[in-house]
Parts: sequence; structure tokens; C-alpha cells
Amino acid sequence: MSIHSEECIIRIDQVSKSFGAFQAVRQVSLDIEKGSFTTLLGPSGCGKTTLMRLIAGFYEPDAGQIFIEGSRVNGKPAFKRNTPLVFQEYALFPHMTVFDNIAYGLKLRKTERTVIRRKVEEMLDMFGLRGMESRLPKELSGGQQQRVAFARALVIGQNILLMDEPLSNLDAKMRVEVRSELRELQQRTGVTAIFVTHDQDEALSLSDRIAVFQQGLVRQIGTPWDIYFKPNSRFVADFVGTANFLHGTVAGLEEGDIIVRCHKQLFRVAGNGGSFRTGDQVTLVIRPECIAVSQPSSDVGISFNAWSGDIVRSSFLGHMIRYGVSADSFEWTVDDSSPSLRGYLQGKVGMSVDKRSIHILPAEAKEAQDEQGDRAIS
Amino acid sequence: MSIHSEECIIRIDQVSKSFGAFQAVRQVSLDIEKGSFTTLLGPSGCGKTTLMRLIAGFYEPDAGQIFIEGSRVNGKPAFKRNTPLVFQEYALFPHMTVFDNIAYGLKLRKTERTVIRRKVEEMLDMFGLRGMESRLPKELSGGQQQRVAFARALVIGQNILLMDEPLSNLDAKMRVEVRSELRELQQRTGVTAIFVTHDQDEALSLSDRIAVFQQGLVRQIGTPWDIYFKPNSRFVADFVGTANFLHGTVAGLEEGDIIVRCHKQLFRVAGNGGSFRTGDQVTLVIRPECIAVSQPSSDVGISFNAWSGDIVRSSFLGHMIRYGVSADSFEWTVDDSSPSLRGYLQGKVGMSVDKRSIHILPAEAKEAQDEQGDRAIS
Amino acid sequence: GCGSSGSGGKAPASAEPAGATQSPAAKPETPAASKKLVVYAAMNEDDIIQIQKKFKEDTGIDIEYLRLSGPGEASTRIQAEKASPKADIMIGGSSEFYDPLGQQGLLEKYTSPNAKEIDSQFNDPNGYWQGWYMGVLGIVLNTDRFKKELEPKGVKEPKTWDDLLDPNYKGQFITSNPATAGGAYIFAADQLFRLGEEKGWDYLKKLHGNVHHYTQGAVDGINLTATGEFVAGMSWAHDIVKSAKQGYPIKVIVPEQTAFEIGGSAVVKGGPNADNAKKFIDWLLTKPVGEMNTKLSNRYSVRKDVEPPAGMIKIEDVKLVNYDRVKASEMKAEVVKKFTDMIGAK
Amino acid sequence: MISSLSEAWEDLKRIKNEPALAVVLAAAAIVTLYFVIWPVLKVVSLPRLSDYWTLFTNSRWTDAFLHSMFMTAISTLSCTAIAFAFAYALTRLNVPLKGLFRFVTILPIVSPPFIVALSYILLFGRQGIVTKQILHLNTDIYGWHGLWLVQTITFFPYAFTVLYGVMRTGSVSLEYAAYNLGASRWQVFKDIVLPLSKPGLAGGALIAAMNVLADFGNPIIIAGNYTLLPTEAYMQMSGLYNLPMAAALSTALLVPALCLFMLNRYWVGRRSYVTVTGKETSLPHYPVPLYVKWGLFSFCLLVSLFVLTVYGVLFYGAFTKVWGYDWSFTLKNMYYVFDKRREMINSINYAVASALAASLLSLPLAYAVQRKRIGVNRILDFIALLPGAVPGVFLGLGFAMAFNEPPLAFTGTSAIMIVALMFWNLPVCYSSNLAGLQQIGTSLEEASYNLGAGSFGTFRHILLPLLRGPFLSGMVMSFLRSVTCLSVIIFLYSAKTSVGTISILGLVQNGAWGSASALTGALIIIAFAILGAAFLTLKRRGHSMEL
Ligand SMILES: Nc1ncnc2c1ncn2[C@@H]1O[C@H](COP(=O)(O)OP(=O)(O)OP(=O)(O)O)[C@@H](O)[C@H]1O
Ligand SMILES: Nc1ncnc2c1ncn2[C@@H]1O[C@H](COP(=O)(O)OP(=O)(O)OP(=O)(O)O)[C@@H](O)[C@H]1O
Ligand SMILES: [Mg+2]
Ligand SMILES: [Mg+2]
Repeated sequence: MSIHSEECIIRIDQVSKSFGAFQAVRQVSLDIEKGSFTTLLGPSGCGKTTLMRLIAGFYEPDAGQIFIEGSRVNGKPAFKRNTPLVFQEYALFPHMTVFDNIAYGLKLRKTERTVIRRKVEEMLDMFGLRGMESRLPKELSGGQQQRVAFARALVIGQNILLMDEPLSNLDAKMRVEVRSELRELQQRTGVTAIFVTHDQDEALSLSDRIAVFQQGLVRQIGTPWDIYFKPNSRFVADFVGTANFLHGTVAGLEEGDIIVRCHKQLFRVAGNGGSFRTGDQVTLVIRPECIAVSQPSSDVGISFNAWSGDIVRSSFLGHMIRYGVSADSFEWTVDDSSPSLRGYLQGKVGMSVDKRSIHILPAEAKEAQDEQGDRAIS
Repeated sequence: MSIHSEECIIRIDQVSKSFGAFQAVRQVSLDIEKGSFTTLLGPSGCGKTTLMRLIAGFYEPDAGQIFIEGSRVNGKPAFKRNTPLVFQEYALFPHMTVFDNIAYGLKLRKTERTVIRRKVEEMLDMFGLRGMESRLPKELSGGQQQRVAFARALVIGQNILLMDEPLSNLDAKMRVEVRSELRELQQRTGVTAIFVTHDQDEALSLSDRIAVFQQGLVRQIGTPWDIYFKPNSRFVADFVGTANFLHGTVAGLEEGDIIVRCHKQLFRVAGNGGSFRTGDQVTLVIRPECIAVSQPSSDVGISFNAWSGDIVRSSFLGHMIRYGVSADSFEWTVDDSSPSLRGYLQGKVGMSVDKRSIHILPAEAKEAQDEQGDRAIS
Repeated sequence: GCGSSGSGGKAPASAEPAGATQSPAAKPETPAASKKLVVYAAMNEDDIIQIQKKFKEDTGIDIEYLRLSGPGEASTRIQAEKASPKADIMIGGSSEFYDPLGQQGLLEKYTSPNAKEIDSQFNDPNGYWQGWYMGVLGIVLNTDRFKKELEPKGVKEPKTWDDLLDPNYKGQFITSNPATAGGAYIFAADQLFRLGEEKGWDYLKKLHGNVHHYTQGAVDGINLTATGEFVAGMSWAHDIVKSAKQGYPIKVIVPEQTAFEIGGSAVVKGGPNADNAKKFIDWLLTKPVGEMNTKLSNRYSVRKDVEPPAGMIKIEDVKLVNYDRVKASEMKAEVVKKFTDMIGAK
Repeated sequence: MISSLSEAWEDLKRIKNEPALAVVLAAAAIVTLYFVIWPVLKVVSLPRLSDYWTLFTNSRWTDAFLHSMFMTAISTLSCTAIAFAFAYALTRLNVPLKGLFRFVTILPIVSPPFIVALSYILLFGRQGIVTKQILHLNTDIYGWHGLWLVQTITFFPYAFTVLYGVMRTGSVSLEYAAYNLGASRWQVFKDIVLPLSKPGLAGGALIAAMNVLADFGNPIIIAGNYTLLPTEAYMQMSGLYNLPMAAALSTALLVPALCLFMLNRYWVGRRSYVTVTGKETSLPHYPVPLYVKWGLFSFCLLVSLFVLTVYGVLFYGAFTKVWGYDWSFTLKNMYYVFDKRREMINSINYAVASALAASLLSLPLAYAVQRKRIGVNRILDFIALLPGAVPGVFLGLGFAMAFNEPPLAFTGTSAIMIVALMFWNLPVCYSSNLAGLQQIGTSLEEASYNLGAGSFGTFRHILLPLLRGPFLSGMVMSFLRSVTCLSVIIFLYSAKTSVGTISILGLVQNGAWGSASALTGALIIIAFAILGAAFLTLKRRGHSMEL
């Protein structure tokens, strides 16, 4: 999993960290390319912050090594690492003005006063904080505080920027706005960014690469596209979006496609060179927006990739309506992304899915057992 | 704006509240039906919490009246109002166990011990908190704490439940899960719910009615559908979702449709009985998911509701790709909701929109001036 | 008094403090039947207990006493309580403390018939207080350190105030400050009376060279000498004897031409048991009481027919300076100021 | 300004809804006003104008004033520094002997009169056991430097209590933020830790300063020729029978005390130092270099040994034939302990009652000042702290004068002893509870109202349990200092209400130092035993006793 590249600015090699008996980070390896935007994504408590702190030098790894710009930094104290971090809770110095907060890192580097002033002012402009330089943090709104935190980390002009859920305190609307600003900023400055979040939208829209974490382990590393459409496990598929999971058995191989039987229904899945054999237990992953839904429908019966069901619940999300559709004792989650014209669908509907939109996974050991427990709404 | 109904359990009548010179709530009127789920939606600092606290009795209104279950409650102290509130920050009593936290309201009501035990146990079951009754709040995860806060407010069995951003501390994945649980719970218990949020997805998916706030004013009250597709102002349209705003002039009326000229382009908009006249300044609102995008495209030139442009940015969100498409010096935001098959679009694309998917608003005074400033990405 | 109201308010005196304050002057005389007396005693606990016992034997009157740690405290209390006096008698401490109380009208003028038997210098010319014992100033000497450190140098035990000027005492002598301690002022005045104005100041200045520091209270130096911090000090002879009895290696020396204080006693104006108070003063001046007190407190009685305290020279042998109390109090402010300037100029 | 007025109005309206609460708050305020202002006024109004005039003309007193200021300034600095070191070590460092250090920050609060000061001389005087016999130094403890040492040790625990509370809740993530930006340990300390401890430093310094300013027990023995206002005042009264002058001198103390108070409120009031966001991070404290860790540890150990030695001598003295001279063992001093049973019991009773009363009264006061804007907060705030600024003797004297006449005359009773001690302790309990209240978010209270509890219910069920820590620590401090208090009650005790310290004073005056220390030792042991027993019973009832 560790790609050795000339361009690799941070290398994490088999790093582990425990708190008491609890393993927060387990043998994580990760290579971060220069100038890239890498996101650590995972549920609360999976060890993202811990890994971040290992990089920044707040913790020492129990095992493994960390390299920054080619040199091993194990044992190097935090204040010598030059890995500015934007804290989840901002951690602005409450007794310093906005100006002093931003200037602090430069002052520590004994920068000349005029240079400090110039650089800080650049930052103030960049983040739209002009006129607020002499306010105290408590006199700023949440969004402004967050920008000061960014400015404070960026101003010292390092190659690396670590961000630990920096957007989680903003309101939903603002979060989306800041996202694009952030990506632009990173591309403009060319800084290597590592970003922590538990919000899949954020991760998908921002990153060059995503590392999905679960309980201290890296489950998958890849581009947003791969992570979303080609998850290597049920956990990843579930965490980066909503999905329908169907447990089934390979019934045959046909023209490079795989025929899978789930309950009474047959699915044709584009093979993509996967090595499945007849009789294999598999899990099908179908994203709700990949299912086309239509009404009124003639009962299509049991056929390849098309079936019908009854709408049992619906939830309006503006840009789409999410339906729960019951078919054959399984509740499908289906998104209708053009509700404005059709309005709410009701009663019996027909559903179909393109064979290329079905992702196939080998069944995980545990899954095979609790097949019954499969639920669509994740 | 105030609907007088037999079924109205809370009536807010021209209520205002200032802090010093700052008007946090301005002449708000709002009627809440029994058993309904009403959401107060608005950006940070718009006065949502203040209104909630006015209802709960933590503040007294400067002007106006509040009625709860038919009787005027102005001046009635908070502890006599029976309006349990779920606090944004939970506000669990740190020195009490889960059981004692939930039982607190019942104890104050001098409920019998056996009854208390029974009711609290019901709550523990309902919220999946069994086995945790003797833990202290600090020994719970965020999600569990949040459920205790719900249980504590619900157990006293009032008809009203106030919730101030109760989900904002959960991680993104969990927030979606809890949403549906919450809606179910409200329907099961028949409680009248008032919910505060700044997250439009939450508001749209949960509510019977939404009141959109801006700077202490109610801008619009209506069903999620109306709020999303028939916003009465640019602010509402923008806040409850992403939209393209086009400033234009009514060029003519044709078969009940309105022809609008925006720059060099003409749009045909379904009239819906709106009273616009030729020459009126208007704003068109087009949701990004309502625009169909196709590639490769023949240049369609300037025609009704179809045009072409160049993709200048794209952002992958899993279930869709959001494009920035530049056409005629305007950047359109367009969502492609079936990326799995097409992959990323690039270069020149054609766009079209159904006339029924365009919403028309009279131009707001300010807007007419800064037409140039119109930007698509909101 | 404090004692009486503390006993649950049963005593008649405390039953009507409000009435008493409204018209203190018109306070009705306590019925002669009263068998009680409230005493503020600035003296040793054991001493006052003996007085209590003996007074009861002799007169049948119960003394309710409150032991106070000093006359300053007693006089402060009496001043604080002037709205409704709690005490009948104040006893103990130097007569200087009684003068201002008398001037403020807080004491009852009373001259006992027994006062005739006593040297007139012990009776208040104004009639407010009555002297009943006498304390003299002395030198406290730490014999251990003296033997170890000074004797080998050929220094003899001091016999006179002048002996203290020996440079061997430099930094080893401790005394108290006339600005804060009554005894210290008497000492200073003693020197001025003894040697005359000019030589007196000369003496004080020279002595100052040997003084390590001036303590705030007159008795503070005794402990410091007793525990060996200093070799010698100046304080009240009877207080020195008290410490010596604890087993410390100190002895008291009463030098020639020493000065003395008059132990006072007085009737508090408006006290609850005025008649008994007068009886008490009369009783106090009798010979047996004088003998008892001398034995207990190591102080000289004002009665010539009482033996001197054990371990101290006879009063006839004590060469008292000719101490002019009126002049002493007149020149006090000036002396203290000059003294303060002198030690400040060091 | 207008908004605060309107808020005050709103609070008044709300209080009107709860007459019982209004009555309690008003009663607490009025009682405090009456029992603090009236006695103080009595003292202040005693001197004539000419007495006040001499304060300016008499060089001895202008000197004393300057000395007092100087001593207060340097002792406050050193008290706060030591308190900071201890608070830092106890909250940040993983060092052994924390229990001992904690004990050492409590022990000096029991400060029996005279004996401790004389213990210092015995140990560190010119012939001191430590200085002369062990170290062979020719030091001289008398004077400002010796006094500085003694005052530092005696009063640093007061600063410690406040600082400890604040530093415990300090935000670690801010420190990490600074390290992350490249700040070295020293820079983080200087730029972040220190400034953010400001409220603690200010509060601790204020309490320490007021105590040093008003103390006369130590200076009277240690100060030598160094004159200070409280000792001058005391000697004017006890040595020179000039009560008005004494009152004038102690009134002069009120001026710097008032300045200190205003300085403190101004310094802390302007900026926000709230670091408690409710979102706790799990970051451990950033490791300090070993030399700092063990350096601080050694420093604390040294101070601890120092304190323990001083108190050790005191205790050991109880079993010696002649205190300070003949160190051979004896039990004869114990006789006095049994002899003074009644006084000891009085001591304990009054201490318990007054500590309880003071902490109970301080609660509604702190609540009114912190939570209800009823217009008089600033004044109430100052009045609750005022008794800490007058020397105990004068508080006692004020009580003796004020409550010996109508409308309220109860001198000579046990009640006046308790009430006087109670108000003397009020500032300690009050500041502790105030700090505690400031840390409890208002939303908890609102949650309780919202669930149907009135102000009383909320106070009882929510605030009181959450305030347990500060409440208990205030109470414990009050109890300990009351047990060994002499100054306040010296003009108030009567034959039946005499206490242990009065007996100690009597013994000291007799030169019976051995017996005096036996009595003191017994008093201290009983006090700690009672504390221990109370803690154990509370613990058994399942309450954690975090002080
Ligand atoms: N100092 C610590 N002591 C003990 N356990 C810890 C400590 N720090 C973290 N943990 C545990 O390690 C796990 C990983 O914590 P971490 O903060 O890295 O999670 P995270 O992925 O950042 O979660 P979140 O999204 O909630 O911030 C958690 O289960 C946490 O309880
Ligand atoms: N006690 C107060 N004193 C002064 N201003 C206040 C006070 N409480 C609220 N405000 C102001 O009133 C406005 C509305 O506050 P409110 O808390 O109701 O906002 P909100 O809509 O709940 O915002 P958020 O989503 O951030 O919680 C804000 O601008 C806030 O600064
Ligand atoms: Mg984290
Ligand atoms: Mg809010």
C-alpha cells in the first residue's frame, strides 16, 4: 500500500498508537504526494485525529515511522516540525487580537516587523478579514474565527497544512461555500493538505485522494471516484454514501457479465475483470441514485435488473426525493433526482438499474451469517 | 400570516425581542398546529434560538403575545410553561446519572416512584439506552448524550417538544440516521414539535412546515415543497438550496407562459397565474438539478430554454457531479445526478431546462442594481 | 457583663441591657442583695482564680471574671462597651491605661478608706484608679549563653543599666519600642530622670548601638532571650520570673535606679454591681490579699508591710528612680518622636 | 448600559414571579450589609479628624504605610509564584508525592498565633537549629526579608486555592496550537499559559494580598524594627491605650484594600479568558523537559519540607520539657490539653458553625452577584470581600462596639463569636463559590427551569451539587482558619465562650510555650481528624470529594 515516490512529502510507515489497551491507530501506512489534497475520512472515534496528531508531533508513535520531507521525524518535538494544524475547535488564543493570532507564528520565527505586517495583511485580504484585525476572537462569528484559524496556519508559509475537521462548526450553507474556497486556496498556494472529516460530501468534493478509516485501520485509499463507485468493502461503500446491499450467489458468467441471484431475483453485473466463480457468495452494492424509478409501471416480474415494488416512505430533500420501496421483503432506497416535474410518486413503481452501475463485492464472512439483517437504509 | 385555527396549539403574535439596540426577533407571527412538525430554518444569528427561548419562557417578549394551548403565557415563568426543550448543547446535568437526568422532570412533578421507574424505563427502551441508566453523561458518546436529552424532554409527556439544533453535534452519517428516527418518534407520540436548524436538508426532510428566518424576520412559511420550489424571495431560494439566479426583463406573454429576456437569451417560463407584465424586471430561479446537461452537443445557439457553455469547474459529490458551466459570461451551476455511467463531462456541453422548472420572482430593489454581481455559485 | 449575658440571660443585669443603654446615667442602683461581681482581669489566670476564691470566702460575693491578655485589651473592651457596660471592675495592668478611661468618663471615682495606709504615689490624684501592686523593670539574662560566650571574655553580669552599654552586648541585646510598648516608654523616661535630659539621651543613643531590634511589646524579648536568640533583654521583672520558672536558663536582674509601674484597679462606671465593686477595691488593699498576690505574681505589693516576691530583692533594696508620672506623661509625645527619629537615623 | 439596565429590569420582573427567592436574596444582601458595614463604620467613625491627620504627619506611620505596601507587594508576588508552581505541578506534571504537596497547601491555613512565628525563629533565627546548628549560617531573620519568607509560606495557600481551580480547567489545545506554530516551551508558557491563567493569578493574588496586608501576628514577632500598619494599629491599642489612633491606622488599611479590589476587577473584567468550551479534548499535557519537571518537583519538595519542619517543631515542642531549650521528652504538657477541654470544644463548635454559616450565606450572595443583575452587584461584590481587608482585630472590635447596643445587642454570647467568625470567613467562601458559579454554564439552569423546577429547585438540585467542590473547599478553609483564629474573637469572648486560642495566648504570656504548643497541636489534630471523618462519611455516601 505504500507507494514510494520522489514526490512523496509525508510518508507514514506502519504506524501504531495505543491509549492504554485501546489501539487508536493500527499499522497505518500512507504516502502523501507533494501538492496533493488528501482526506482522512471515517466515523467518530476511528483515529483520524490521532493520526493527525502523530504527524504534527503531539503524540509519539508506539511503532512505525513517520517521514516528513525525506527525514525521519520520530522523536522530533512538535514545535520543530513545521506542520501547521488547523484545529477542529479553532484553538484561537482568546487573549490575542486577530492580528496577533495570525502574526504569532511569524513572531516566533523572528520575522521582521514590517514583513510580519505585510504578510498578515495579505492573509487578512485573502480571507476577507480586513477591518477585524484588532478584534478579539470572541467578537467574531464562527465562520470568521475559522478563517482566522486558517490564516494563522497558512501565514508561516510552510509546505504542509493539516486540517482537523475545520468546517464542522460552520452552518450547513456556509460549509458548502467554504469548501470551494478552500480547494481553490490549496491549489493556488500549492500547499500539501491533509484534511480530516467525517462528512462524505466534504471528502468527495475536496480531495485528490481519500483514506477511509475504521477503528484505527485504513480500509481503502483512492480517488473519490474509486472510493464511491468501487468500494473494496461494505463498510467503505456504506460510509461514503447511501447504498443498497444485496446478498447473493453467483449463478453464472455470461459474455463477461456476472449473473447473480439474490432471493428470487437475478442481476446482471458488468464483470470488469473480477474473478468470480459460479457459486461464490457475493454482495451487490447499488447506489440509490443509480436506480431509475418510473410510474405507473406494468409489473415487470422477475427479470434482469428490473423489478417493481411499493413506495412505503418518502423523504423530500429539495434536489431529490428519497423513497423507501418495498419489494419482495427487501426495502430499497431509491433517489428520484428530478422531483420538480413529477412531484411525489406513490403506490407501485417500477425500478431498473444499469448493469454498469452495480458494484460487486465478495461477501464478507460476517455478512453471510446475518443475511436476514440486511437493511437498505444505512 | 397568522392562521387562526382551532387546532393551533402555539400562537405567536407580532412578537419582538431586542438585545440592547439589536433587534433579534422582529414582529414574528407564527401559528403552530397541534401534532405538526415545524422547523425554524435560517442562518446563524438570525434569531431562531431567541424565538425558541421566548416560547420556553427564558426571555420575555418586548412586544407581542404568545399563546400556548389557548392561554396567554406572557409573564409566565419558564418552569410553569410545560414546554420541554432539547438544548443544542444537550445541557445534561453532569452530576446525575442517565436515569436521574431523565427522571428529573418527573420528580419535580411529584410523580410516584414506581411510575417514575416505569416511565423512565420506557424511554430507555425507546432510545436504546438500556444498561446505561447508571452512567454519568461524561461516560456517554455524543450520540448517546443526545438521546438522553431527548428522553429527558419527552418523558414528562407534554404535548409540545422544542428542539434547538439537536443534531448539530453528531457526525454527518449519524445525523442522517437519527433524522428518520426522530420523525418516526414524533409521529408515534403525536407530540407537536418545533425544530430549529440551519441545515436545509434536515429542514426539508423532517418538517410539515418550515419557517425561514432572516435577521429576525420570518421570510416565508410553507411546506418543504413550496419553500424549495416556490421561494418567495431570492434569500429563501438561496438558503434552502443551490440555485442559479438570472436577472431579466419580461419580454412578452405567450399562451400563459412568460417570455423573459436575460442578456441575449430568452427563457420561456410557465406562468402559473403570476401577474407579470411586459417590461417588468424579474429574477429567474433555476435549481442546478433541473438543468439537463448533455455532451457532445451541437451548438444550439440562442433559443428558448436551451443553451450551451463550457465546463470550467467540477466537483464530485458521489451521488452527483456539480459543474460550473460558463456561458455568455455567466457561470451556471449544474448538477449531473447520474455520474456513474457517464463519468466526468468536459469541454462544451448543451444545457436545457423545462419551463415548469423555472421559478420567477419580481426583481428585488437591490438586485436590479448589482446585476453584474450575480454569481451562480451561492 | 460578658460573663453574665453569656449565662443565658438569667442574671438581672443582663435582663435589661436595652433599658440600660437608653439612659445609662439614670441606671437604677443594683439592689444591695446582689451577690455578684463582674471583673475584667488583665492578669494571670491562676492569680485571678485565687482572688475569686478568697473574695468569696471573705465576703460571700461571687466573682465572675473574664481574663484578658492585657490591660490594653481590657480598656478597649470597656471603651467598646460604653453603651452598656458589662464589667464592674477592671483590674491589672499599668495605671497609665486607667487615666484615659477616667478622662473619657468610663470609670467611677472611688477612693477607698484603706488607701490611707498606702503611699500616696500609688493613689490616683484624680481618684479614678487605685494602685495595688507594683512592677519593676529588670534585665533578663540568658545564663547559658552568657557563661559560654561573654564570661570567657571577662564580662561580669550586669548590675546597672549602664552595664548594658558594654560593646560585648552588641546585637545580643533586645528591648522594646517606646512608641509601641508602655514598659519601653517607662524605661526611656527612667533614663531621662536618672541621668538628666542630655545624658539620658546620650545613654539611649549608646544603648541603641547594642540593641538588635526593638520589639513591639514589652514582653516579646523575654521568649527570645529564653530560647537563646539573644543574651540579654529588658522587660518587666515579674514577667521574667514567670518565664524562668518554666525552666529556661534565664535569670532576672533588677538594676539600680529602675523604674516601676503601678498596678491599677478601678470601678467601671455604670457597671451592674456598683456596691460590690467598691467592696472589692477595699478588700484588694488589705494585707492578706497583698501577700497572696505577691506570692502568686512575683510583684511587689504597694503595702510596705508585705514581704517582697520570692527570688527578688527587698523593695527597700530596690533603688527606684525618682519617677515623675505627671511629667512623664506630659513629655511622652515629644520623647517618642525624638526616639523614633534617633533610631531612624541609624 | 441601557441594555444592562433593561436586563436588570427583566430580572427584577422575573424575581417578582418568585417572591420566596426575592426574599432570600434580599435577606442575604441585607444581612451582609448590616453585619459588614455597621461594624466597619463603627471603627471608622471612632477616630477624630486630628487622628486621621497624624497619619500623614507622623513619619513613623507614613513609613509603616509604605512598608505595608512594600511587604504586600513582594509577598503577594512570591505567594502567587509559589502557588503557581504548586498549581502547575499538581495540575500538569506527573510527579510523585502529589498527596503531600496537596497537604502542604492546606497546612499553613491553620496558623495558630505566635507559635508558628516562634517556630520560625527557633529554626531559622540567629541561633536557629537549621540556620546555625545545621548550616552554620550567620543569618538574621528579623526584618523585612525574614518577614517576607514567613508571609509567603503562610499565605501562599490562599492564592493556591484560586489558581488551582482555574488551572485545572485550562485549555490544553491552545498550548498545542502554539507548539504547532513553532513556539518553544518557554514561549508557550510566556505567551499562552501565563496570560490565560490571569483570572486565577489575579484572584489568587488579591486574596493573598489582602491577607498579607491585614496580618499582624507574624510581623509582631518577625518584623524586628520594620514597622507595618496592622502592628502599629495593634500596639496603639494594646500597648498604648490609644483606641482612636488604632482605629485611624486600620482605616488607613482600607484604602489600599479598596484599590486592590478595584485593580483586580478591572484587570480581569475587561477581556474574556473563558477557555472552557464544553468540548473536551483528550490531549494530555505536553510533556515538559525533565529538568523543568524535576526542578519544579524539587522546588515543591523544598517548600513542603520547609512547611513540614516548621509544623514539625511545633508538634515536637508539645512533648518537650522546656520548649525551645530542653528537648527531652515529656507528657506533662498534655495535662493542659485535658484541662482546657471546654475551650477546645468551643473552638471546634464555633469553627464548624461559622464555616457552615459563612459558606451557606456566601451561596446566595455569589448567586445574586453572578446570576441576577439586580443593580447592586458591584457593591455587594465588594462588601462580601470587605471583611477580608480589615485586620481581624478590627472586625472583632467593630462587632464588639456595634452589637453591644440596640437594635441588636448580643455581645458575650456564643452567637457573636460565630457571627464574627462567619463574616471574617465570608470572603474566602464567597470568592470560592463565585469562581465556581462562573464555570457553570447557564444552560444547565435553563434546562432545569424548562423541566419545571423553580429557582429553589434548580438551586438545590443543579447548582448546589455542581458547586460542591468550591463550596467544600471554602468551608474547609474557613473551618481550619477559624479553629486557630485569635484576632477576631479577642474582644468578643466571654468567660463561657472562651476558646482554645485564648488559652494558648494565656500560656504564651506565662512563658509556658510547651503547653501552648501541646494545646495548639491538639487543636490542629482534632481539626484534621474532624475533617477526615467528615470526608470519610461523605465518601461512604457515594459523593466524590474533589476539592
Ligand atoms: N488520550 C486518550 N486516551 C484514551 N483514549 C483516547 C485518547 N485519545 C483518543 N482516544 C481514543 O482513541 C480513539 C480515536 O480517537 P480520535 O480522536 O483519533 O478519533 P477521531 O477519528 O478524530 O474521532 P472524531 O471524528 O470524533 O474526532 C477514540 O475512541 C478515543 O476515545
Ligand atoms: N443575550 C444576548 N445579548 C446580546 N445579543 C444577543 C443575545 N442573545 C442573542 N443575541 C444576538 O441575537 C441574534 C440572534 O441570536 P440567536 O441565538 O437567536 O441566533 P440563532 O438564530 O439561534 O443562531 P445560531 O444558528 O448561530 O444558533 C444574534 O446576532 C446574537 O448575537
Ligand atoms: Mg477528531
Ligand atoms: Mg441558536
